[in-house]
Amino acid sequence: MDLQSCVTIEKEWDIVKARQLGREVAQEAGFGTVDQARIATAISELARNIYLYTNSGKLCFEIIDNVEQKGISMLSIDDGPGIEDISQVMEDGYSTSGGLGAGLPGVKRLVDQFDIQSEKGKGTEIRAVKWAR
Amino acid sequence: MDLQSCVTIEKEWDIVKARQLGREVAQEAGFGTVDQARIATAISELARNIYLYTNSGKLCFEIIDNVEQKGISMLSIDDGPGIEDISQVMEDGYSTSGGLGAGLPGVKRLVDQFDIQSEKGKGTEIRAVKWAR
Amino acid sequence: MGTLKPDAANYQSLLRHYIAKQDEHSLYGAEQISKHFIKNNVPPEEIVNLHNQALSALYPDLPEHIQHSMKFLLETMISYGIAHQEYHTLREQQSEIKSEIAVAANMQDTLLATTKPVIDGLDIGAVSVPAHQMSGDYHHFVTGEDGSLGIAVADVIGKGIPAALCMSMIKYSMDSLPEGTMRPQSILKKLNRVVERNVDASMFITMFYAQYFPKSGKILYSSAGHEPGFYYNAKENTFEEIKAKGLVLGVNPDTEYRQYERILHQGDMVILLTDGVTECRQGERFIENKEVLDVIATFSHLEAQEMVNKVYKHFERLQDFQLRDDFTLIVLKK
Amino acid sequence: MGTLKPDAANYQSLLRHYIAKQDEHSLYGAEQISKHFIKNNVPPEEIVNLHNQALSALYPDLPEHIQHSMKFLLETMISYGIAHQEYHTLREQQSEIKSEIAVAANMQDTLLATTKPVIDGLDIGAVSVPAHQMSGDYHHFVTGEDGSLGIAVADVIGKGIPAALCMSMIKYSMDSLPEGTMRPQSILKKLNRVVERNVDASMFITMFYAQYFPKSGKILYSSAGHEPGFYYNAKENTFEEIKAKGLVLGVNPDTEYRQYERILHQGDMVILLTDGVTECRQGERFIENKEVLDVIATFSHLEAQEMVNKVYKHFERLQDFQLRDDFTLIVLKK
Ligand SMILES: [Mn+2]
Ligand SMILES: [Mn+2]
Ligand SMILES: [Mn+2]
Ligand SMILES: [Mn+2]
Repeated sequence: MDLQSCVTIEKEWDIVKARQLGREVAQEAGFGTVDQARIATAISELARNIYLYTNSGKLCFEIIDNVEQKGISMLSIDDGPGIEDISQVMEDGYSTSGGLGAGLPGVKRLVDQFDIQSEKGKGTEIRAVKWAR
Repeated sequence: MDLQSCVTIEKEWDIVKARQLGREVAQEAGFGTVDQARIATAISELARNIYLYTNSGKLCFEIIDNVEQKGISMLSIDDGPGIEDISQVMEDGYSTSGGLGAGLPGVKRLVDQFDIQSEKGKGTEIRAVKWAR
Repeated sequence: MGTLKPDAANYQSLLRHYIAKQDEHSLYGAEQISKHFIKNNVPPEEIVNLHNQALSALYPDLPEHIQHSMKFLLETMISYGIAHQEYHTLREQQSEIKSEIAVAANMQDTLLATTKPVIDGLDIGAVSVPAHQMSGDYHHFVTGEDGSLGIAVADVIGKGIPAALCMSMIKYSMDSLPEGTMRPQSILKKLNRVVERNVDASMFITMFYAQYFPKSGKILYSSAGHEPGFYYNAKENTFEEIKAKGLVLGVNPDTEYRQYERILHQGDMVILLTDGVTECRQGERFIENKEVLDVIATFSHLEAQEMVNKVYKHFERLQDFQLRDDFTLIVLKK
Repeated sequence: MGTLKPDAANYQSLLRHYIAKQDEHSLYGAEQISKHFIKNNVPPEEIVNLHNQALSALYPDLPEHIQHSMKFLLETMISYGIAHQEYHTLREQQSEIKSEIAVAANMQDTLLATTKPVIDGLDIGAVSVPAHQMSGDYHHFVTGEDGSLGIAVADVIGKGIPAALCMSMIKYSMDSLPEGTMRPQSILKKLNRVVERNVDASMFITMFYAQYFPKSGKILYSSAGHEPGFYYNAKENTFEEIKAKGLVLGVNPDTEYRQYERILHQGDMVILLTDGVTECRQGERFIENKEVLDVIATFSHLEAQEMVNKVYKHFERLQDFQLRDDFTLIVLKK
């Protein structure tokens, strides 16, 4: 396990900081240009959710280096209102940001593993993993 | 009205010829690069239908020059088996070529006007018009 | 995406060719490649990436600013890539749901199947066509133990799946009634309670129930807010509306229904229908009742079944082959 | 697409900035632009075109081969553009059909609503969640005049709209049964006939019916090919499968059902479910019965309702929040 790096998300500018850090970690983990861009887009989406819907939260990145494969883990933790109906949020077309083709289903499409835990009133924790090919 | 130019479609190479002629006419009518590419793609689709499903047919192009607007008319005429259920063929996802995002609904999306007439056993006539912006 | 490697070589050679000749053939090749990619679920950012790689291979001294610009373009494509993947998912879901509805429509056909009884001295014709795949119209024939013929015609407010679901309720409730021994007013009263109990207030059902006694030629009927049918008086060669008052099903559990009666004479006709017939629209215009009767009269010399078929075909064409509402028409000719 | 002009200026300035600095902020801007374009239904070829124009504006002496290459790239994007427009159409259609199904699902909720009865000395928990919007699972509580509690759990083969349509039949048939005075085996026998008559042979329904007598603690039950539930023996702290044989509903009109009985003691539990619980899949792997019981055991100290909620949440997460089948779980704790 490598060291873990985090960015606290408070203002919109922090989204850019998180993207930058995530991209650096991704580069270090050996991802190519396209996947770096995908990772940055996933990070945008996660960070934007924290920025828009919670008081505070952070994004943490980590290189995963197994014997078989190398990848990046993105962890999003917030103490926001939580998601009541996770299935609904994960449905295509149901995007809290009201935009098209984005939201958490978009993040899920960009990565290889996606796990979300949320408790009402306590916050949400999302872990997304992408493997370098 | 300008003169009308036609390409008879018999072999796959004729698809390229039709694209070329159509693109020239489109350029003359004042279409930009993107619309020229769209017109070429529409022509591919129409020509391919003739090539795949009929014995013979042709594509004819014409510049339309009204007082208000200028555009291109693409006319596809064949003496093939005809289309029995036009509503079905015009449905998204029902593509005779089995591919994605193509077929006649794709042509319709690429142009501004689209009209189709077909009689079983007698053939099909499709007229597509695109206006230069 | 394991197919990308040979495609990369293909892309590069087509691109080189195009840059050298600027020919249509290479552009046709570009189109074919992209269709092939779409078929294989390759998102658009992969094309841009392929392009960048091909450029770098063809021009090892590609200026840095061009390289940077292409990285920027790539970044804009990622969201399109997500949308493109969603597009594939949507296509799959769409075809799933279409076949799901087809299965349900099939079930409904089985469910609502009713046999036109053969009755001496009465010629019966019936046609019922849904506007969408599933119907919110219902009609049913009941042969009573007392030799009477019951005819139910109903219309659920709305169309499509919700209406169909509601319709199945009428079917099962009718099934649980004692075989043809109840009178129209009691049947409506009973169904009204079922509907009131099971369906929320925004949904309601109109229904016409008639019971015909072949021996006496008497017909009893009651209506729950249903579109009035017509009575044809053969002797006077006139049509007249069958007026019957009654609240729609499902509003008030205590509704009582009035029952009317009439005697049919030789050559008389009873025409029952849903508003899909009388509210046919031609373009933006609703047709008039008189027009409906004119059309019916035109075909009234035919056998009852042929007659309703012809009337249906007339209105189907009038509406450009796209019914706006479920269409049900029943004719009884004595 | 009238909004493209200011976007073009925006794109060009962002691109220039990025080429100069290669900063993350510009790339974030690229992403925002592209999301904005997608929202406004701008197809991807327009982005490539915008890019080409920006490049030409920034570098008036852009080499010809680069210009040609970009025209080639543009050509590949047209088919993606068609797919992208189809994507927008699909989204609209999808949302239309979803709202139609939502209305139907709402009706179904009203229809299948059942009240968990309050019974002294019995703690009841029930959760039923459809995989899609409409459910093909059914459960119902019946309080009999003799003080007994009837519990019906059923599963229509398949999911979605057809299953829901079929489900409503069970509901109406149950409604027409005399209030809670019939025994499990007679209820299944009666329902079997209704199903057999109304649904074609390819469709069938499994059902478990239990009747509990609070005074004696006795429970009677019969099964029509339904997924077996579990019995928890408090004294020995063991789970055991509730075995009950019986043909699924709708196959043979003359089927007779066996009836079983058992006495519940203090602390015992009865767990009824549909195969949506036991056939949960994690990825490609079906979970084992033992795992289901482990999860149930983990939460068995809780109140019955909280217990079933927690078990559901566990399996919802295990299945990545996308149920593959309707999920119904009922727990009775004495
Ligand atoms: Mn209706
Ligand atoms: Mn109607
Ligand atoms: Mn089922
Ligand atoms: Mn099931």
